[in-house]
Amino acid sequence: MSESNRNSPSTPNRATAHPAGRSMRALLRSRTACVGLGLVLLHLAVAALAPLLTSASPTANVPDDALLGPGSDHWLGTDALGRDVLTRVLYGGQYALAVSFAATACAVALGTVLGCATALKGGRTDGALMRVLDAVLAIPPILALLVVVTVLGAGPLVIVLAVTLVYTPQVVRVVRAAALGVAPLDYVTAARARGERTLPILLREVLPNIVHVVAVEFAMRASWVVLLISSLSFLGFGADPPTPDWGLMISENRTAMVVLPWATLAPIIALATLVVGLNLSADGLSRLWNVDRSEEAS
Amino acid sequence: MPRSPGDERVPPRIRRRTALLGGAAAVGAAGLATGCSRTGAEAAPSIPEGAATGTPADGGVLRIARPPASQAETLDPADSLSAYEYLGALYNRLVRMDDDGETVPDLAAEWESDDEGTIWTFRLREGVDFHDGTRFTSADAAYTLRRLLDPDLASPQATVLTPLLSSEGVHTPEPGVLQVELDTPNFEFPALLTNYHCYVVPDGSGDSIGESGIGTGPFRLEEFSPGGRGRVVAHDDHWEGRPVLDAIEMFAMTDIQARTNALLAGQVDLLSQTNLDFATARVVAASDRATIARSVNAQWYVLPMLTTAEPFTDVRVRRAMKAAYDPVHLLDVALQGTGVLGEDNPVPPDTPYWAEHTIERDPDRARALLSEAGRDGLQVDLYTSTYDPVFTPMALAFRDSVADAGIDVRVRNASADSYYTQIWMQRPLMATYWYTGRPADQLLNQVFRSGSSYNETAWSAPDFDDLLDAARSTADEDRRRRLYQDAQRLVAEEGGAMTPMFADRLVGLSREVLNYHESGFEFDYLNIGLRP
Amino acid sequence: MNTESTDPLVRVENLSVAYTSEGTDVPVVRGVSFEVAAGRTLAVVGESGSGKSTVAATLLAHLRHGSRITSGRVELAGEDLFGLDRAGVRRLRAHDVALVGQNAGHSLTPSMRVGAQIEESLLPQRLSRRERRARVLSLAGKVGLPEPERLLRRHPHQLSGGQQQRVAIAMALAARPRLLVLDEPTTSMDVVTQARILDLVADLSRELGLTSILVSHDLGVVSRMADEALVMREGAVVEQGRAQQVLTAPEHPYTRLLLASVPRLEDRGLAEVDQDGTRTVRPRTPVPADTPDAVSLQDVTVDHGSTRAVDGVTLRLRRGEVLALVGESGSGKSTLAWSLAGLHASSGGHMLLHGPTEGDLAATARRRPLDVRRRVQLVFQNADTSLNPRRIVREAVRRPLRFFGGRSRREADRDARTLLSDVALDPDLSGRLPGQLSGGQRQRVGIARALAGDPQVVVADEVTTALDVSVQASVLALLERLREERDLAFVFISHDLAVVRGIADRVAVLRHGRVVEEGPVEAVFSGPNHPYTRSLIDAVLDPSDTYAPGPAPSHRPPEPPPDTGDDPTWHDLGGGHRIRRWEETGAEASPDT
Amino acid sequence: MLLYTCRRLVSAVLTVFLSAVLVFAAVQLLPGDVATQVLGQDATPEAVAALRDQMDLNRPAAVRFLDWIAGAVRGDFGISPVSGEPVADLLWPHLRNTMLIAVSTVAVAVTSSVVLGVVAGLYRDRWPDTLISALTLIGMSIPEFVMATLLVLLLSITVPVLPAVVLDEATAPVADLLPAVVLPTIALSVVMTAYIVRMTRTSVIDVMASEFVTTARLKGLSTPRVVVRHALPSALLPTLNVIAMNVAWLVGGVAVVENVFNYPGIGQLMLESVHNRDLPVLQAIAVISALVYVLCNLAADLGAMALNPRLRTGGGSRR
Repeated sequence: MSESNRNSPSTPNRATAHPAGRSMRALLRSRTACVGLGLVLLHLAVAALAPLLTSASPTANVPDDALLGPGSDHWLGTDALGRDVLTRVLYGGQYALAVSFAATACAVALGTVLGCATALKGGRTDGALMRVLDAVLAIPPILALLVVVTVLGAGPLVIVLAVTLVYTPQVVRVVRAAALGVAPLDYVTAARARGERTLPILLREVLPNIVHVVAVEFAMRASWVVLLISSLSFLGFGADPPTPDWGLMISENRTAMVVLPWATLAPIIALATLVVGLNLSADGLSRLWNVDRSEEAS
Repeated sequence: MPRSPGDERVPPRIRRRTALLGGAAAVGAAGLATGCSRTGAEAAPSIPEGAATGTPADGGVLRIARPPASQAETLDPADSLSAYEYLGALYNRLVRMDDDGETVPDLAAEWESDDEGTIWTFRLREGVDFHDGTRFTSADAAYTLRRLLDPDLASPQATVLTPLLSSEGVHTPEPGVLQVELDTPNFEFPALLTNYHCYVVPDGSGDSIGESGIGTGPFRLEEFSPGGRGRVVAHDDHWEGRPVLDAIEMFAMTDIQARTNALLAGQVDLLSQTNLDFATARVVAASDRATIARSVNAQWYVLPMLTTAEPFTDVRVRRAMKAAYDPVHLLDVALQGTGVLGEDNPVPPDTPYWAEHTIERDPDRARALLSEAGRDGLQVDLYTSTYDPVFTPMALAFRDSVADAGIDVRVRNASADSYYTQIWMQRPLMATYWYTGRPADQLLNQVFRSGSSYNETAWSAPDFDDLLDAARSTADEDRRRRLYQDAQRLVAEEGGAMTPMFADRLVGLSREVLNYHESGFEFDYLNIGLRP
Repeated sequence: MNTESTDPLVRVENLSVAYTSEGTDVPVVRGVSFEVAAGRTLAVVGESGSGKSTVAATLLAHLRHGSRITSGRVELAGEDLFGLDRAGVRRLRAHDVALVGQNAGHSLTPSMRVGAQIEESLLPQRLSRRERRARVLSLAGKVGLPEPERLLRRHPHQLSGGQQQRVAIAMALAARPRLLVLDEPTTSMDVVTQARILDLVADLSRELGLTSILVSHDLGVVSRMADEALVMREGAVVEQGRAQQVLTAPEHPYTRLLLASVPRLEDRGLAEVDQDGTRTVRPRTPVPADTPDAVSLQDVTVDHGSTRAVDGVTLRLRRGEVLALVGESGSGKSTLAWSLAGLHASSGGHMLLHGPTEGDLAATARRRPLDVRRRVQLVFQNADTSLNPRRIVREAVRRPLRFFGGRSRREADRDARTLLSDVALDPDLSGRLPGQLSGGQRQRVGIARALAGDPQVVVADEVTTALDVSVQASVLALLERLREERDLAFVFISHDLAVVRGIADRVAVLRHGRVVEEGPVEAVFSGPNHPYTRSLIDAVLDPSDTYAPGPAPSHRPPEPPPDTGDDPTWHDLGGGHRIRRWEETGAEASPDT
Repeated sequence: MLLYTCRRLVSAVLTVFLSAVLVFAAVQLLPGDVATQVLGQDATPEAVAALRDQMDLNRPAAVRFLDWIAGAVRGDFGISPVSGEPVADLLWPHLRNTMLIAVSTVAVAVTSSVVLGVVAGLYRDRWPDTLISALTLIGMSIPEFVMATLLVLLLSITVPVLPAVVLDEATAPVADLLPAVVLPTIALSVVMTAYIVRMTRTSVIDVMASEFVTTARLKGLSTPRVVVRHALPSALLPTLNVIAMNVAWLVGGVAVVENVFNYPGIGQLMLESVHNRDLPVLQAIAVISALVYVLCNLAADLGAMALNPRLRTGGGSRR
């Protein structure tokens, strides 16, 4: 039997606070989540404000300035086309964030809808869908991605589509597991006993209770997508030059790393901190909300 | 400045799955060369002009990293998927091309034509044996030539030779003499035989040559696996004398970055068919294991406009594009000066038949031309790839410089491996290059003549074709030169190819390598060696 | 170690424990002191959150992660347990103190065979392998595990709950401890199993002369087992003394309240408990015989896949009547209730709703007409999971109001407040989330939600099981009031016969999906009974009973009922009391295999 | 147990079959005629028709699928139109090479990550945990191509102890490839270890907080015994899945690392085939990867059965 006062209703500060304020405060108390979300927000801010942070153009080729080391004009030096490395790194988040977040959002949204629906529906539909998704999961994501991108060309929209295609099944699995955890609970049963339809049950009873799972899933998935998209850029399937994109920059400059370390290291650091931020967010949030992440294997 | 003549190159190998994505990247070659001294925080190590020379050690094994032509590559010289690096080591041609672009003897000691330029007689070198010990005779030479003409074999060189002769015209009056009777007069015929598809193989060896690699060259085959590794060893009885090296090992690597890393890590000694970008070249030159050798004007870069695709069907648009871009900017950004301007003429400067010609950059004229063509604010996609590290910088610099003329270029990156199957001759505008080292006649016929298989701009101009025909059948050298020069001007002014520059190839090689010499398609396998 | 018999074996002095949460210390135990003499049994009694398990754990030198001792000391035979080094703590646990936890299903390692787990406890005794085996076997015999050779090779999940607890006891005894700590050892068991396990522990303690500390919230268990008792509330001791004294003549008002709240078998109606602990039993007014039916069931069967959960049940429920369904888990009582509420389709028989609104209840909720659906409402067992944690109380009640009644949002809000005050909840709580309410409050919200449909019949599924006794009493009183005010018929499902005794008008005992006995509450509790019913009644522990130290009270043999009528299935005892005929075999009443 | 294993086997076969159907269907949907792709722009219509005939493109898709799957079961995946060789001849050596990396990576990653995960879980919130968690976070955040590039720079170029790239072709003897396996293994192990450590840590913490581990501790057992005998079997259960997923990922997803090292594995073959639109090879890779994925999951399930007796006896919970 539970001995602690942790859930005791008499603890005063809990009883009076507004729910939203409460979760905000809880969030602020979780250092992991704070640092993580802070990093992500910082990246978002830098990407959005890049034009204000630097006056240099991220794409102008200045042959006379090629391959400079760090100096007062170019804090992180220039690349082989004479472009300012710092400027390109600052702008670089725009592509990575926009594409990754759009792709993640699509995959998570679609996966959530499918996952909830199949969990509630159950029975043969669920069985069939899960079987098909299993088969999709069995195909290596990178292969599917490469094929889609080769066939349709490497535009941002195509990448969003391809990532959605590849990651939706995995989101479905996680969300379905979470929804299955909620579906047999008595408040859902109560709604079913009232004879409510599936959609209202989903929206009113199930979704609010797995929203935290979805949020953690989003953060986690986004970190994978950021890496995946940078890999695609690295393999030459990502952004078109001269787009300032971290993966592309790493790929463009890595050979010269010995003589020009910052042109490669700066985008690596930018990429890594974003991924660290997303991972910490996922960690912090899941610990805060007690999300079971064992389904996340994929 | 030495010039690089030569024969032909890349497109024949269209189906290769070469290279590297992953790899290298945009970036230009840079400045260290003449006139470009940067005062940046990082002074670049200078790039040596040529390879080290000296007296090499006796023997030794040279390791070459090479891009495979395909997983199905072969040692058959006539095949479109021939493994280029092996050919020069294993075989000889009747004739080859020297550094000045002149045709010089190889297995043919001397040759002459009748006055019409129709009947050519080659007197063959005596006492030459194939690796299997059989004696080389005119039968082998005739067999080689007839094979090239065989439509079933579909050799790329067939498209050049077939209009000139048929296999009935190949005669072997005696074992030491080969006689060729052309269908149409051609005073440039021997030059066409310097092509690397024209290596001589033993009579009747067609079915086995792809694997046996039996030739008369300085090395004989020990091992070869398509798309993989292989090894050739010195042929002691080579007619020019034994080569310096004991053996050469060849490693196929598609990724340009992988090749570079292999060189830097000391796993290989030479990167074949690999033009390093300037930044990488600096890294290599700075390494204590490897260095750079330049092959001057080894390739010309080109932005072919497909004249059969909108909007380049209109000659005004083509002229506008040519007037709009600034080749100096391209040369600076993409090559950092390690090359010379091309002036939209693909024939290398200072080679025989080269036409001097300049094109003025004039954005206003470009605008006017576009407006005349009803193409104000032209928008085009320019395809590029990491196939060659210069493509993307060149494309970006092009994009910069045509902006003044109101042309909006979108650079699209395409996969390197399928670049020559999916993009080349398919997309209206892309970046590509050719190796210099092919005779002007072959170049102009193969790349610009109506209907020719490598006519990458799909340009069709009867007056141009007529000029070429006239030049070939003209016995008088000066007159012939003028005709060829007229043809070049036509290409520059009306054709679809924008040729901004000729570039030096920056070849990565080990500091242990001595006497590396390569120009055009001629690689000196005989004298290359290792430091004692 | 000092083993002088005059000294108490256990001495706890002014013990305070706190845990740190988000930077602040939260006290869990405040200044607790007690002593236990060798050979005696001390019961630590309290409701949830009283700190009783924390105190018990300190005797094994164990604190929960994040907790610490803020003052005081815990001694075993004069040795300060929290002054021990690591090796000392291991020695203590391996030799001197052993624990039997609440839920053996969770406290046995799932991946190890139970024999190995018992044997592990013998390791410190440096026996040969053969000796250990022999000891394990004898221990297994001692705790009454049938077929020990076979059972010991099983994994925990292959044993029944009772067997698991026997294994846990064997494991504890293996160390030959001087002190046995029993933390709610029978809480998760049904009454019959509980009785057997308690008998076993009592016998062994006596036989081995063990000193025990028993933690329990169940005063009946305490009265059965303890020599001395200590009552805790919110971390502090409110009363301590000899068990009999504490249970029969409590001094502290809280103890009195606690005792008064315990429903008793001899109550002839529902006890009303005042804050000061006085209890008044209001005798039940019988429902007039001519009251029309609210629900009638005829040969109802319900299947779960291929297993038949409910097998031909015929019952009727009159308006304003409380019908109790009694049985162990797996008896089919919950399944039947859920079928009534429209959550399972029945597979045979008839289920009809009578009264102002009539309808067929054989269909699942979604297929019932809205007006039928609203007339049968369900209250859930577990108040923690019956409310959506993300929706505030008002929304939980408002939703059915709007769904069934088509009220506007404002009307629904107003009615929700009214309903909340009807279930004696402060309407100001309506803006809270369920997590901010106590268990009792949550259960009231659940009841209010059920009332929102304006039902004729309420199905209450173990609604008080998870509640502390004092809260249970008030919830029962609420249900009784609602029944009177609204003329509601209740199907009240419970395994606790003492609760049933107070609230029900009629009782139906289910076993393996069949009704084995049915009748008015008076008749059933006075007998004669089906042997199964009898075993359930006998297993009820009453805190005011005094149990002689010695063998457990022998179960009364089932009295053969006077043979009435010639129904081949039923003995009809008149007055609606009937008993299913049974075979005279011992198997009938032994669930603990 | 046998029944369960059989059921899992059947479902595994079904999944692979479904994947094959999906892959085949997807390939049919690709724009562009394979024959034209192969022959190039200048192909004569007759040549295209002949190749279509040779490649059986004129028969209905369903028939071709059945033929193909029948061949695949026998290990015959058809002929690669690009290289003209049997797909199987290309596939097996590459698969073998990737398995070399995969097996060594799994061996390294699983051992190190289980050890590290257990240490982190046991020393929760103390310095070993903080250190391990920080390292895994970094490991997860650096893309494997960066890790690979850095390793080459460090261990091949600056200090030339290991080969930077693989010079051998796919069919080289295993012994020749071994030195080349080291760097890819390190690069992949770092990433894989990071993921497994995190899962192990979480599950160790959960299990260590469970009642049965507390009970074992309160029995006075030594910590190693508690960890190894009581906690680990349960703690490793969720880890098994992660390991299985990672192994599957290794086979399908090492393309990037193989690319950096020029390693002749399945990833490299995949990249080449994507570029050349060598569809038969791609189909074969997809199906083989699906098979590996399914086998890994099967192995994980069987492993779970070994660790969890409840699964072994058909899951009958009688509480």
